[in-house]
Amino acid sequence: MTARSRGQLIDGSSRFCINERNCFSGRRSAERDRRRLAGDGMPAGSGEDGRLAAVLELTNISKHFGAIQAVNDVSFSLEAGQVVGLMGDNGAGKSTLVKMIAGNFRPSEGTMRLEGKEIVMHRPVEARQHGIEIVHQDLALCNNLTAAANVFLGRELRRGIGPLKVLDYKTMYRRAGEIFKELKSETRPRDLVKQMSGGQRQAVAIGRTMLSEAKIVLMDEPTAAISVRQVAEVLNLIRELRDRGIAVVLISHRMPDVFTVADRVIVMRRGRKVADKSIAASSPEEVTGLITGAIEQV
Amino acid sequence: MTARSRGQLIDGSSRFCINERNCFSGRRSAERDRRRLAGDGMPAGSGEDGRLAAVLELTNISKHFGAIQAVNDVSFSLEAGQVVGLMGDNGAGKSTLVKMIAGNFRPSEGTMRLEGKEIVMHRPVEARQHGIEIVHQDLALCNNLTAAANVFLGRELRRGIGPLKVLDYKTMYRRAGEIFKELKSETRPRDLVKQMSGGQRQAVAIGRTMLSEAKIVLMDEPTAAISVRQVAEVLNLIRELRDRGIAVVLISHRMPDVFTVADRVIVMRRGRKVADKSIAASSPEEVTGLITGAIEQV
Amino acid sequence: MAITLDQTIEQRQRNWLSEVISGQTFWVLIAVVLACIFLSFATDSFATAKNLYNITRNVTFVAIIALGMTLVIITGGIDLSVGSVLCLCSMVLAITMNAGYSIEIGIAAAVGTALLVGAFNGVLIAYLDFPPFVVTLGMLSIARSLAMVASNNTVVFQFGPDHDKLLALGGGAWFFGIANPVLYMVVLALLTGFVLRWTRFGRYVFAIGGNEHAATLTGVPVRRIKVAVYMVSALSAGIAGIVQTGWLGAVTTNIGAGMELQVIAAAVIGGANLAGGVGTAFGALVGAALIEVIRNSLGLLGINAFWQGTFIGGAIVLAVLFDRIRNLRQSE
Amino acid sequence: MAITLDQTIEQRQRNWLSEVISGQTFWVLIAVVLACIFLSFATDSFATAKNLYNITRNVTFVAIIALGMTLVIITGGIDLSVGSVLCLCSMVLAITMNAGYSIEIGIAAAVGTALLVGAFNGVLIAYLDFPPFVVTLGMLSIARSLAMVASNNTVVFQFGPDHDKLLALGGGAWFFGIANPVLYMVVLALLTGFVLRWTRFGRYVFAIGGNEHAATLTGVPVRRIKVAVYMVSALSAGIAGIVQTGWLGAVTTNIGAGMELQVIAAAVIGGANLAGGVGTAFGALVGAALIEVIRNSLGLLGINAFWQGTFIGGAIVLAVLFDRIRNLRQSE
Amino acid sequence: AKKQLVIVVKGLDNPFFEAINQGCQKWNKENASAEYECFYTGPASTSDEAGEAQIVQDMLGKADTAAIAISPSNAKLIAQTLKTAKPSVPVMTLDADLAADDAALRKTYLGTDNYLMGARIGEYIKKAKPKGGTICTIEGNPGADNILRRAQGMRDTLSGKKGLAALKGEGGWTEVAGCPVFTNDDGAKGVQAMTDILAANPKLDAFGIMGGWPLFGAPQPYRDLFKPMADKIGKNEFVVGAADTIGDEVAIAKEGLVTALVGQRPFEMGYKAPSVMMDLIAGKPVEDPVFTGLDECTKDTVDTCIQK
Ligand SMILES: Nc1ncnc2c1ncn2[C@@H]1O[C@H](COP(=O)(O)OP(=O)(O)OP(=O)(O)O)[C@@H](O)[C@H]1O
Ligand SMILES: Nc1ncnc2c1ncn2[C@@H]1O[C@H](COP(=O)(O)OP(=O)(O)OP(=O)(O)O)[C@@H](O)[C@H]1O
Ligand SMILES: [Mg+2]
Ligand SMILES: [Mg+2]
Repeated sequence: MTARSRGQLIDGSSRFCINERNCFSGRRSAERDRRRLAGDGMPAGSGEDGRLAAVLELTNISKHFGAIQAVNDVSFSLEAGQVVGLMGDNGAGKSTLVKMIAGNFRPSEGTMRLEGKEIVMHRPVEARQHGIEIVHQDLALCNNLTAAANVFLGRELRRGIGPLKVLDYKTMYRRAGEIFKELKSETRPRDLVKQMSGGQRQAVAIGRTMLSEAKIVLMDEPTAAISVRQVAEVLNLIRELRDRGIAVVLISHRMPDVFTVADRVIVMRRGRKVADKSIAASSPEEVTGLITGAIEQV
Repeated sequence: MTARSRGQLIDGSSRFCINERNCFSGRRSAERDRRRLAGDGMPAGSGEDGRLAAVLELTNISKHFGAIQAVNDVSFSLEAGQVVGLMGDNGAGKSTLVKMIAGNFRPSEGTMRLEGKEIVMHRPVEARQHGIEIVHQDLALCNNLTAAANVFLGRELRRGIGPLKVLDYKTMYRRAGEIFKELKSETRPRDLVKQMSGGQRQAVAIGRTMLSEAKIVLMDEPTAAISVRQVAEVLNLIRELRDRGIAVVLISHRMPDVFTVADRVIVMRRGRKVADKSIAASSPEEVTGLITGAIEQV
Repeated sequence: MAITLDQTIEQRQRNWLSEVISGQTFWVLIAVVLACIFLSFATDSFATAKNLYNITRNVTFVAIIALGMTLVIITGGIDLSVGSVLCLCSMVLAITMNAGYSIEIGIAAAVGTALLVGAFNGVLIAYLDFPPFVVTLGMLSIARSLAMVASNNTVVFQFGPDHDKLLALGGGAWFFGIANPVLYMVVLALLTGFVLRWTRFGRYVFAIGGNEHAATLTGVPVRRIKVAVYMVSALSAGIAGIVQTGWLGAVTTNIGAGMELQVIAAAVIGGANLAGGVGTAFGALVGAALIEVIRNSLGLLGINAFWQGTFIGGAIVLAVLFDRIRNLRQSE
Repeated sequence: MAITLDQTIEQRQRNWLSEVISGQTFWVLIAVVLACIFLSFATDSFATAKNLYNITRNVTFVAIIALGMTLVIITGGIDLSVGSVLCLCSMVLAITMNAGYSIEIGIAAAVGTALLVGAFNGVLIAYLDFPPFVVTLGMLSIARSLAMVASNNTVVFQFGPDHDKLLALGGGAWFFGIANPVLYMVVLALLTGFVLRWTRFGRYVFAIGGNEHAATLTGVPVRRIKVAVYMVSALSAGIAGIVQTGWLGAVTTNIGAGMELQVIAAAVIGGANLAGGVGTAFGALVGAALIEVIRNSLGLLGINAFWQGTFIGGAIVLAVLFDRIRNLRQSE
Repeated sequence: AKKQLVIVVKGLDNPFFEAINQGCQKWNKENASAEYECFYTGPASTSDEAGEAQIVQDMLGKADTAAIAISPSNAKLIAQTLKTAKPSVPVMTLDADLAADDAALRKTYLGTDNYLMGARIGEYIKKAKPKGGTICTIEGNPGADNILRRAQGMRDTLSGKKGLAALKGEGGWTEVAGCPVFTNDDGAKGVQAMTDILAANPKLDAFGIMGGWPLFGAPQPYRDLFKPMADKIGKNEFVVGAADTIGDEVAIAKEGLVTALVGQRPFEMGYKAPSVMMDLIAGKPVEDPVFTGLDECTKDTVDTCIQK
């Protein structure tokens, strides 16, 4: 199955709305997920053939907030099955850039193309419908809900027949537990997120991306607060995503992480892209120089 | 000047309240800070002579939240001029432990001794009055205030004579700017914290500890979201604190940071202390083993 | 190792009982029960079938609206217009029936009015990002004014051909001698409780109150849910209006005046948090019950009219005190 | 490199002007000004000295209380008791002076009462962690009830030896023909604005509203500040009560009824955010002015009495619409 | 535009004032060609006393206003407003009057004699139970002067003494604990309170209802409450004397669920007021006060008691 057809699965799922009164946009993903749980999902690693197609192309993207130019004329493309490390100083505009890709902000200027077609997104949920998943730097958690509820937020599992569907607590708890186990994180699905430690919260946010088959996964400092052990798991997860033909953007301040897992590194400085090269052709020293400005541009 | 007499400066500053109607607790520190700004503060590096005194002693400290035993029978002591790395898996109880030292939670069991005297703290401000500073993992920022206002929160600088004192915006902006410059962080003192990037927020939180002369500085993952360049600055800052005779606790998931700057490492697992040894006698591999449980205890 | 990770993940922080005991609702319920026990001993007339019948019936109007209000409060909003909407819907029902239409048409008109008002509130709040306080305060004025216009500010007390049906609907007791309004209240409360706990809609309501931004980011249709919530709130006011009209047998343009504060108080006393994210259907009932028991006891105990306000206010504060003291103990 | 870091640090995101234009207060002010211009042309009687004198004077009572309320709202709280506190303080003043005491003693008694009530609210809210809505709703009942007890529910209209002094205080115009209450309002607004912007107290008020937990952690005396804020709120109600008594010349147990919603509306329309952390003294005045101009215009334009509520409600919503449309444009 | 004869009432939320408005509109219809028109206004809520004063000011400041009739909810406050405004147009009071020592501020009073109204209710109660008994007074808004006057009229009649604030056996009548009840003009609340009082005092002998809210605002619960007692009311073993003849009240009297109703004539007030104001403008002598009559209904007279 190519990235393309997977995309269609996501976009063209209106048939799931038949016989339903509330056909919320988030539902489709939930349906999809249920199917995956039920075992009839798409096989892993199916994306090999789409490996080199440009999934996303950004052209001359800029974003300013009042007088602040957060992102300035950035262009690059993402390819299926490739991990891109996005690095840069604090305030360089990394989060702003990925938030635009995730439909959170609209670019002040520039265009985005998803699989060749220009897209303009008005709401974050549209990005999700396009198959773009993001782990936000601020995690975007509802403190008053349980860990499991947060993982499944926007694509709850339900059971029941016809229009009367109720939340399937049991399966959600079980599935969330499995996800946390996969991440080797000691996070209790039934606990409120409010009382969780920093790393547990992060595990919940990462868990979300593991529910669906995305085309693009954006990870904004997913390893910031998590321990050595889970960092390895997250890096494994990223590799697995890549092997399934998904394009991954990893924002991180940790040089070793990026150099372990990324195929390519993009460096930003003060809103501009100052480097975009293959990991093999770069080195931590060079990247550090680019970040700090010791090296101007490559 | 020893750590002891510095403590007295903090505790015994009731004279600053004369001629003042509102003698808020936070004011004392502000006074102290003003004096420091004015150049008559205590000289840096004065703590050499206090280097080996146990500033803080924890005995059999436990904390549970309902059925969750977050910290379980932990004892250790902090010595002036020593950097202790505190490591452990997510949810191991690190934050809970330092929050107890910072007066944020009260221990369920156990005692704390500050310079030999048992202390029981009811509010965070008491810890500050005892000379304990903390950078919280969740940063504890007011989103609706500027960066400078957040740095000086609780110890605002004021000018004016007698009871009529107004906020000294200018000095606070200037001083906050200096602090950010010292941290090499591109953070604008006049901007609202709400709109700041993750690393900028962290810089603000760290900036707070640089205002006052503490006896103990607790840093809960201060480097989680900040870039390579600033990490070095924070580590430098920690070294500088140590050289001034201040005891520092550094919580971090970054092995290199801890091994660069700490003198001693304490490892926690599931609420218990499983190791407490000098850095020189340990190794990253051993610590990783302790964190994950591959090594049971040392 | 694997076993311990499994164990941790299966662990629950609090069991069912400690969950219940830690809630404000529980402690207010205790306060209500204690008050009832006290009144049963202190007066002869409290624990009589008739008085209990009256109390349970009186509680329903505030309670029904408090159910809708609870949803609004959980999303972090507020709806000040409920009292006026109750008045407007009652008036629409009364006028329609007075004009000779059947009770079905009258109820449909009233419900339609409620939904329209709720949709108006909701759209302004959700899509134009108005502060809920401002919009619903505006609607508080507007709805009552429209009720005056519609009725020419007269008392309507004749409801056309289905007059008796309407009175039976609100004033009867079809089931084991329980007043009809009480039945409606119980059914609506169960429905609300079910929706909050078991449906995706309910989950989204809590998510919006917990972190609206996060809800938007994760694809919750925040705006549609908010509109729905204000429509539910107005609908609950409309239903209360219909039932109350049947009970009272007359509609004036000042019914429901000042009710908004009572309703919000019921929800908040029952444990809903105006900051959003917290609240239960059961809590709304308990809060409303507390207010009614206090009111009832003033008459039974013969409290001096001037002092009555002090007792009501004091009791409201006292009811929450239970919960506060427990909290304070715990945090020590 | 060093220069650029310096530059960044010196940069300001928005200048003074864009700051002002981006605020709701500014747009509501525009709405008020437009309304005034329209009324000057549409009616003969709006732009007369007498009408303007009346309008400015009428606005003061709500505005003065809205100043105190703004502080409460900035901390993320709410004070529903202001109307009743106004009544209680007026009554205490009236009774004291009626009993033959001087105006100074009367005012001292009224102010003392206000501070006591505010401290009661504040202590429950800050130290026992009560929901502000519940406490102040309780006080709404209690304060009015105490006013009834104190006055035996009679009208007090004789203020003893200093009767004329009191009337001059509230009803006179000592300064360029501006009504005295307006002067008090301006002075109090300047004072509030100064406190919010330039004192540590003001800074703490904002900090508590922004993140109460963070404020506690950084050593802000959150509880004491909260108590102070509720005392200020009650005090502002007390001051308004004293001035209003001087203007009205009579006190009944009815005055100030329902005022709480008007006051909160004024603050919120003026840009205060009920979620906390945002609000200005000037905004409170602008909000109060808007409400008064609408009220005044209805009579002058001869709007049908039944429709007046619709106009008032509609205008409240419209006033905020300006700001919303700008916001919506911007976020596109 | 026509010159306006303004009527300012206590609040729009009361059907009683609406009857005044009807009278005012009828006058307008009948005098469509007159140089004046009747203009009716008031604050949204009866309890908004300061709001009424502000409206009075607005009206006095308006050029179109030729005369004004005010129904003051707070007499002293309106008196003070008039003192400071120094109106140039004639001012009269309607439905409720200013205090005696402020009488000079208005030209005349048109309306019910509220004291007399209460006294009439008292007489019906006294006639039904000459030996006295226990009674509970139901009042409206705690600050409403006209209601307080009615209550005074009733107490004075029952006790035979002047100015008692509460009856403690004078004339044989005792007010039970918890009374008077203030219902804030809320019908449902009124009936609920009456239910409670009756439950707490099963031996109660009489209710004196000073405003008709419980009857016309909540007729059905009122019926439910008193139907079981209809017999006793018929035999004068239990007495209910109530004010007003609005809405369903007369029907309730017909059913024998109230001993007597004493009603005002608000329509007549609204209809007469414009003429009186025109007389004042013209400088013609006008009586002070002009009382509108009372309609008194018992079970036997319901078909004829309302003045048409
Ligand atoms: N909503 C906003 N309004 C105004 N300015 C903003 C907003 N969001 C971000 N900025 C500013 O834009 C710049 C880029 O921020 P961004 O969050 O993209 O940085 P970043 O590269 O993610 O940094 P970090 O590594 O610290 O997370 C910063 O100067 C920040 O202050
Ligand atoms: N207020 C609280 N109520 C209930 N449980 C809590 C509370 N705070 C922390 N916990 C629980 O206590 C345990 C320890 O949490 P703590 O925050 O101390 O972990 P940590 O070592 O700091 O982890 P991290 O590295 O992820 O920050 C966790 O299981 C957490 O869920
Ligand atoms: Mg970022
Ligand atoms: Mg932690």
